[in-house]
Amino acid sequence: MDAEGPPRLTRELVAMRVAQELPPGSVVNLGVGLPTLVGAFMPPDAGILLQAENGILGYGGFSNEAFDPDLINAGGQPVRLNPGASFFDSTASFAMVRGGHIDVAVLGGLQVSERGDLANWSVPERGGGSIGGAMDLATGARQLIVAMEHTTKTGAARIVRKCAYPLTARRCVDLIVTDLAVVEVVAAGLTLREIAPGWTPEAVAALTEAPLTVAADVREIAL
Amino acid sequence: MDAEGPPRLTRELVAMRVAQELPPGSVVNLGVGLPTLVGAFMPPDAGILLQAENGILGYGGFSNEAFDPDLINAGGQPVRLNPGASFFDSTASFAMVRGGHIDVAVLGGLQVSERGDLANWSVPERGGGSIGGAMDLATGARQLIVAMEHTTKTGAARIVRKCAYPLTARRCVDLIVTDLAVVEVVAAGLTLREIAPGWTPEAVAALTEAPLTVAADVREIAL
Amino acid sequence: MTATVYRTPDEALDGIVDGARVMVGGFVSAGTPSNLILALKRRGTRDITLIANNIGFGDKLDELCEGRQVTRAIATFAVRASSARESHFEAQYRRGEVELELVPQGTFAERIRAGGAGIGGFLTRTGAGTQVAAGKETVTWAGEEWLLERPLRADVALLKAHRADRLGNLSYRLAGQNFNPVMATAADLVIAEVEEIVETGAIAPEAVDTPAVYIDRLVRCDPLEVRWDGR
Amino acid sequence: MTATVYRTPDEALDGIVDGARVMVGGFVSAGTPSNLILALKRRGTRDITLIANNIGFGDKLDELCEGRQVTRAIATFAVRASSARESHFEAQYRRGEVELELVPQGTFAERIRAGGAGIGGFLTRTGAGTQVAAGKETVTWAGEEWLLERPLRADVALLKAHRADRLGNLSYRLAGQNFNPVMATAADLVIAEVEEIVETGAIAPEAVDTPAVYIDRLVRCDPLEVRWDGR
Repeated sequence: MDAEGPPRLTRELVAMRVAQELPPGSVVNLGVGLPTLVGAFMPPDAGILLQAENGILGYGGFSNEAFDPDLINAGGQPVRLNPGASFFDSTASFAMVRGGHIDVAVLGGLQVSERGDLANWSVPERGGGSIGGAMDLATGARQLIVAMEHTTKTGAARIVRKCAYPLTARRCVDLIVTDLAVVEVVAAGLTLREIAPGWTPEAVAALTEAPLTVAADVREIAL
Repeated sequence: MDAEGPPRLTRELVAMRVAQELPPGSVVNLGVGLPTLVGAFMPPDAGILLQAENGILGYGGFSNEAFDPDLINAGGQPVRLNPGASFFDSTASFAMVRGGHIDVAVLGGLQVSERGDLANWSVPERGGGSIGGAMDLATGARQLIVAMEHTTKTGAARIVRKCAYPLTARRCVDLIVTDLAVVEVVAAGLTLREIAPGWTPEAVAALTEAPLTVAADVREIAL
Repeated sequence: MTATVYRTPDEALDGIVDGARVMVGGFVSAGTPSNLILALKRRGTRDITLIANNIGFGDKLDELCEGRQVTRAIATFAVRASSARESHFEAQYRRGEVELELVPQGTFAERIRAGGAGIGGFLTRTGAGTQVAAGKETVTWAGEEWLLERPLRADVALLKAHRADRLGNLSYRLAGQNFNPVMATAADLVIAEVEEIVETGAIAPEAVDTPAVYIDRLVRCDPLEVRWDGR
Repeated sequence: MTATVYRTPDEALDGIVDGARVMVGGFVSAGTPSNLILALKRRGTRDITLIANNIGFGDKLDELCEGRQVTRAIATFAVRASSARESHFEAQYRRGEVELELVPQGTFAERIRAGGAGIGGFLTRTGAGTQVAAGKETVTWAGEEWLLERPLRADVALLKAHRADRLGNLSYRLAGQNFNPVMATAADLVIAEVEEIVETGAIAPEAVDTPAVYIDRLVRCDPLEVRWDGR
């Protein structure tokens, strides 16, 4: 239990919750960092195809075999292939991304605004950050889930009225899954759908800068 | 000998003359009709790679084997493959054409203007014509040779001041090889470089609407 | 989503409605989905906008025109300069009964790619200063004149590949690719006719030409003999 | 023109001059021409504009920066958000000693494709409303905002493939393609490092990923062990 309330979900539990969102048979791209963990929690027979923007469709979990430099995901990690996998070059990969052929992208986040803007690539005061495939994925995926911690290490809200950090894309986020809550982005703003065990909607709202509408059927995150 | 002068070159001889223009190791696209004949006259060891815009690099002569519907050139004719051939789709093929990776294209012509405009796809009074790959080839190839008859069946000049037929591309033609002459398109206009055996520069000029500058070293077409 | 395998080309066309925009892969005889084209003829779908490289040059598409199923075509070659022997399409075109948008072949391929790849338009020098430029935005850049060409998509794409696995991965043989891989990306419903359907995983990952994500329906058919006689 | 086979990566770089724009293929450890990169380091070429997906993430490109050979970079990831352990490139970037144009990865790939394919620009929604849009023409079409992105070319491209034939056809293995095939189309001089050179014709025509027309020089090298530790 931290200073601010009951225990928060671990990164693995956030990843498990995200995995529940992936429809059977869907084509999914998992960003680097926390989203990568989602791959470990996908239902085995759901026929979900993982796309890596460096040019793989249909990779599986991480490989424990001898490292093959030519068989990595977009985070540089060695991966296995599932039956039916295919390889292609970067132009074909981003044609797939940009053209709306990825059903769900899961990206990490620094900030999400009340209208679904995402900032996830740069912290200006640290003088850096890189874009990689994030802007194309945020723009091109049919559904975008952001998986992130609800607050910064210093306790500042990451779900904000307006992103202070440089944007990845505007109005792109559909669902936010944090270590405290599941928040849906709808036309009217943000709806609080689920909360971590032991937390109240009020306690979550207190750590959220953007206004949250509490869903009538708000419930505890179930895994 | 026709009504207007000594015999003209046959289509095969025009094709032979065009073949002389192809540098060793060059990548060449041959259009439908007369240009297709050029393939039969290429020096065997020059390492010329023929590109067919339907997606082949490195095809050889026509095939006499059983017809394979999947192994045709852009004119629909069955072809053989040379060692080192490759296949690709139409987007890759026209990336090659448009991107300047074809050294020489040989196209048929209806009219060529004194500044090198080409009209080769439509005869409006016949109510038809199709573009196919001609506009991309005329625009994208590094060098464009037009192989055509010097005059129409009714004796009208095909090398004109200004094309009356719909254009394929502007200022695209580098060399015109006809059954009467070899004409180079230069910044100043048209230069008559070679003439068919038995013809005089004056006789060729009389069948040419656009002004011709006779090269100082004008000579007979040698095959 | 795993591709659905249909028993017959007729069943594979389920749901195609009058007025549909239909892309058809193939280049003359190569990679042409003749079984699906003939099924579309049997289906009797009308008011079709046909998007295909060629119509009536060794393909079966002219048979659709014979039954007046095609109202509008977007193609790169469909009408001969000489009218010695007219196709049904040509005859209807010359009588003004069918609309034709002739597109340079590279622009045709690239517009379909744009439609499938989330590209809102592209600049090409091809067609500048010709009839093709009519009505299009022209820009000067880097000392050259460029046409702004727009993406092309369809409701349905009919494709031909050599092999498919059950997931929907396709591989083509020889020059059978042409417009098939790009059309696979640019239609809401993508139906492929193949000579063989193998188990998922039986096509090596490096040999997959069209990834399974693009394919909705598969049907196994013996290829029909198709050949253009050059006229 | 048949590709020329060189004995060493150092000889294969003959003619590259200071100030060159150099594209380098590869994605982290996959398909990265490490032997050619180290040869470029030994060569001491300076004032390089480096066009590569990543710099300092399991590649050898940071070694070029160590020797201050790179003046300007166009990349998709080159600077970490956190600076726990800086690459030479990052340190120089933060000190303002090297210029960086960060490009979204799909836009990066597509700009290079445009450079090789004779496309004068294209419209993408990627980057609209972000820092990436700064200084770019923005157009509204089909109810969306699009950026006009321009082609990207280089003087030299350094590539890595698995096999080549003597003519210059290339084939890649696994996820080794990434930016190599497209960079092959967009530079004036294209040099490929390969693990094996076989006789012309030994790569099946369907297995050729990069047709020989794009390749000028080949050199056979054992691949260097390269791995990103994730930091």
